[in-house]
Amino acid sequence: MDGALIIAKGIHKSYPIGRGKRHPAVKDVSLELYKGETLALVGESGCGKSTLARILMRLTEADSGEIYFDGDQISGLAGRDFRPYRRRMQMVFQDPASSLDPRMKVKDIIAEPLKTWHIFDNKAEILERVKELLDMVELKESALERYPHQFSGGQKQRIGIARAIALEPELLVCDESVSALDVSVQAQILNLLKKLKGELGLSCLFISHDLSVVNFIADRVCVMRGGMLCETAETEELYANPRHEYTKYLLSSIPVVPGMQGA
Amino acid sequence: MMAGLVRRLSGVVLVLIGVMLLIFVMLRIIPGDPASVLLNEHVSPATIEKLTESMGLNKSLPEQFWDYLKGVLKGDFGESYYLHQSVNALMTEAFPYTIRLACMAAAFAWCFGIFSGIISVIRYERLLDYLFRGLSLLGISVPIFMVALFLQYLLYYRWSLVPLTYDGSIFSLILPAVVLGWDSAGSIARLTRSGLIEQMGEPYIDTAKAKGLIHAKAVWTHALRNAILPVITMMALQLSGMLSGAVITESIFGIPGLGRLALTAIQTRDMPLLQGTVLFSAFLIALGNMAADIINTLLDPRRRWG
Amino acid sequence: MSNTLLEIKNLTVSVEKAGRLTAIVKGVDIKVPQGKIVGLVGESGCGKSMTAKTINGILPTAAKITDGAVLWHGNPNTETDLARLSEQKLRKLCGSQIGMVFQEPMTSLNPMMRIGSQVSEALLIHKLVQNKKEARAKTIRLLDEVGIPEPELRYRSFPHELSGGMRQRVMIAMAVICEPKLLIADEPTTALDVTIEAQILKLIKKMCDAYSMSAIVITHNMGVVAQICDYVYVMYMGRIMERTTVKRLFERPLHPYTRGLLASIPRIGKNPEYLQTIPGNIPEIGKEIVGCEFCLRCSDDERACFFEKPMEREIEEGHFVRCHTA
Amino acid sequence: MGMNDFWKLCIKNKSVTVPAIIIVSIMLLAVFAPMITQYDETRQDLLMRLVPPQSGHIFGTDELGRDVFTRILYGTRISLSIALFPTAIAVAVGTALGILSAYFGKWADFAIMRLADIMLSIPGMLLAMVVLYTFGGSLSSVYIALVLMEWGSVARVTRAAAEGILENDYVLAARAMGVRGYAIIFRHILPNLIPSIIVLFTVNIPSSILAESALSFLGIGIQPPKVSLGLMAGTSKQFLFQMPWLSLAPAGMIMLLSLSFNFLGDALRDVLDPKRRAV
Repeated sequence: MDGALIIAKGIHKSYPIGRGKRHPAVKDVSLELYKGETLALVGESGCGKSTLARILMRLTEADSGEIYFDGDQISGLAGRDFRPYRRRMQMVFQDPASSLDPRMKVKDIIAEPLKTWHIFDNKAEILERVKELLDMVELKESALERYPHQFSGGQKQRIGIARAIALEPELLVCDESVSALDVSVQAQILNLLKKLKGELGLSCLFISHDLSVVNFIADRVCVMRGGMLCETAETEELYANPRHEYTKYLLSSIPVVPGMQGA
Repeated sequence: MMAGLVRRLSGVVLVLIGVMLLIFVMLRIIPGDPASVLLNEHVSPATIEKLTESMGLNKSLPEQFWDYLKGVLKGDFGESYYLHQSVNALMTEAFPYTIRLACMAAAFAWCFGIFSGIISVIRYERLLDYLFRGLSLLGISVPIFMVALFLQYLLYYRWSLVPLTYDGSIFSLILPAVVLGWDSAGSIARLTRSGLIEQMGEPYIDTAKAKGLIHAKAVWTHALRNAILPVITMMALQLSGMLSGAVITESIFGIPGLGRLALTAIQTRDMPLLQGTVLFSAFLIALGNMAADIINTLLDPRRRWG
Repeated sequence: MSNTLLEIKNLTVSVEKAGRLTAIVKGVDIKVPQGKIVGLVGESGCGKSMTAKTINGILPTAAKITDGAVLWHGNPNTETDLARLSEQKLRKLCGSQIGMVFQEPMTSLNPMMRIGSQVSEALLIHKLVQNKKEARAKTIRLLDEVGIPEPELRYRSFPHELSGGMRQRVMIAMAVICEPKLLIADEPTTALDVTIEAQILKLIKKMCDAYSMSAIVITHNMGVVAQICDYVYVMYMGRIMERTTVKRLFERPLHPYTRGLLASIPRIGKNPEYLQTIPGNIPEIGKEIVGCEFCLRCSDDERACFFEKPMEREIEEGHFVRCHTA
Repeated sequence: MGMNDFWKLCIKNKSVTVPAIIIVSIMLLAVFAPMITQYDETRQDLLMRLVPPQSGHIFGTDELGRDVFTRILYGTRISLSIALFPTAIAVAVGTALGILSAYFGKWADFAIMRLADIMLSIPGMLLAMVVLYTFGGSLSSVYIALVLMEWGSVARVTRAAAEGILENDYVLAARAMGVRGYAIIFRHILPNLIPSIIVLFTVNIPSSILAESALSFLGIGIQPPKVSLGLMAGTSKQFLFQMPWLSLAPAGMIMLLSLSFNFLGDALRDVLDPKRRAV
């Protein structure tokens, strides 16, 4: 584990819910994400894990707290100064149907980041790169000219991943990226994410409510509840002997699938 | 709850002041001088001068607006150029006719509209649905004056069931009420129908059917109470629209209401009278909006408890 | 035959899409024994939910039952085909004898109606009580039984005032209030968090035992099947691929699809470097497939699989598989 | 769904093609009016005053001996120009303001929506009267009145639709990618709004046609010598009992036009949002 890619200190975020009352979504959270590791944020719905992820990517602004990206403080930066960091972290979303613009063809969806940052100066090179990306996410070239509604959930997620890695980011944030998928498709996408992380040397922040998925994909796990971090540990350590009461309760509630791995 | 009310009230006041400013400015940016337009050509400049003086048209626009604003807040809408009576008196004299017409028209429109919307969904995609759907489409597509002329021709000339124009009796208001309520009935029917169809697709309707409710009962007891909220908002707007005077209906049937007053105001280029009628109706519409909002908040449990 | 409460025979459901009738459920046979919980498991689009909805007739308007029968043996040695009943009779029978719990607690309750009146509605419709007061008392007792705190207070509250878990308890109370013989649970815990899921599954089991109800549980989660079901039917592309007791399914899954499904589930504790996956994707629904639907993605397929639809065979006692090579 | 899918669905859908054909044929009738009738819409023939419908004059002649059928065709031109141009401007202005208030929110949203409230709290007829008072009865002032009357509701509908689009993850993905504001509006929001803009445009046309015809019927809208269907119905309402066709024929054309556009609007809305049909 070399230096920390993301350091967050004392993050607070609350939403107004009428009559002056505010719902505290994230309460004083501090965490580090090291280069090359997959850190999981796990917890039930409403525990603030998605909000925290969007705060780290500055898609939502925190009420207070500091965020460091690869050593530089990014929490205070104004829009223009922060924009270069946008390239270095990208996101894969939960709902495949809503993560792709229904009006754009696949080749334009994947090319959008490349065009926005003028990575290549002519169309042919962009198309070449898009084809390469499609190949990396195991989609056929025939997908280029088609619209998102012509694909299954799993295929749409692959397109989303291709778009996310187009700018060769250092951090990939997966916000419940497999929760909306069926088991067999989920396994394919998890394998793809693991493969790409290895090949591209990505660090990954994996948000999920499914402890079994987290057990497979994550190196370290942060358990969240009511906007607070209640436990952080290596994956094996956490599952072998969880310390926090809530983690134990979570683990005991999972409906266990009998039978050993791969009958 | 109270905070919400205050916020809404301030919103309404802001809109009303905005309307006054807009109307005031629009009526005064006439190419040429209003007084001369009133007194047409062959009048001596001296008379125009005197008239401009008396109507205070020589002051600067902001000053005029300020005087006007003070007047309106005291409920005085100024003096009518043409009829030489106070606008207030003219309006209070005309309003009762408009109220009677509006209420009868609204009653006709809402009963027919909501009833046909519900029947359309209970008998979904069967004869009755297509019939009512066609009728409501016709309702919003036929020009009001065509309905009036056609019904006058048919009911008065051919079958002589109703008097041609308004003769003071309620009976003579029936035809105008149907004419005025005709397109409102159409839009209420369409909104009720589309709202019900949307609600019928919701999962809680499957729950109701699983409990043993047949389609018609599910529409009546479950879908209707959810679909009625937007319909109430439309009804409030329609009523306040009708209360601000139905220009066409009142002029065809000779009903001396606010609509006809507005028409005479435009025909005689009477600025204060026109301004008075427009502001009065804007006030009614704002009131209607607020009433609809309050009723919806009370009816919808999710909003009532904040 | 005697202790089978419900028997679905060769059920085929088709949906009208762009003028063409495409079959979603293709010749499904399901038996629900008295007092047993049957699991219907499969991935989205396999037709499991559609099959369940044919029982109490809440199919979406675009779907039609084009073949087969849904035989209901409510009272002993009578047999009614629910698929052929008129809407009136169907609602009368199903409303009181079949309860249903839905997937989305957030939207399965009427937001404009108090909880109490929604739960007691079935009692009044089927006249199982004399008056409203008795209905109210029965409802409050049941709300308490399903674990809702302060049932008198909750009787008058609205759905938006309850949490997801509480609403699912209300749904269960609503489904059970007429003391039905069969409970259909369509993905009852999919929308819930794992901690609440465990409680709801326990509650469903408790209710089935307390009211000696049989149940059909529709789910895509093998853990849920393992936890509360006695028998299980694995569905793929509108067909039953494998059916047996839950114990035997997890000990020796015979159909390649079931094996692939079980292998691709990440588990707590030791996981391999890469999960074993079923290659390829679920084929287009409309496309006609000559051989076995799974042949393109099957690891141990043979020639026959591509040209001949496999028939259901009983490999072991009570363990049926629709596959040539199993 | 993709843009070409929207068109493919429309072509196949009978309830779209039928009204579309009616509208196009009315347009052709209006444009090629000179070829269809040998009369001129203003030529008076005092010998043939108030002639009942006969071979030469399908709808007879009016009190100045002018052929009613010809005047209906020329009047339809005005109605069509009323239907298309001010509505297009109102939809364009309303859409732009709707998107701005949805995307920027806070102050922009408050200001634009209060302005729309002001417009919508004045009954259409009275707002038109104020405009006609200031600029006098003419085609251009009717244009202005119609734009002022309609942009408010268009802005509200577009704002709600734009907010729906903004909630999608692909907008968030664009922001995460560093796509700038204007690019998000033109590349993501506007294209996804096109189907609802088309429906808005189609639905607002009949209200424009009806509003103009009402104003002209009262004599405060389009002034002679121009020909407007509403004006025709208004001037010949005095002969209602002897010759009802003089008023009801032009009014019938107005009804046919607005009926077809309303029908087309309904059909397009069903194509755009199939969920509305599931019961």
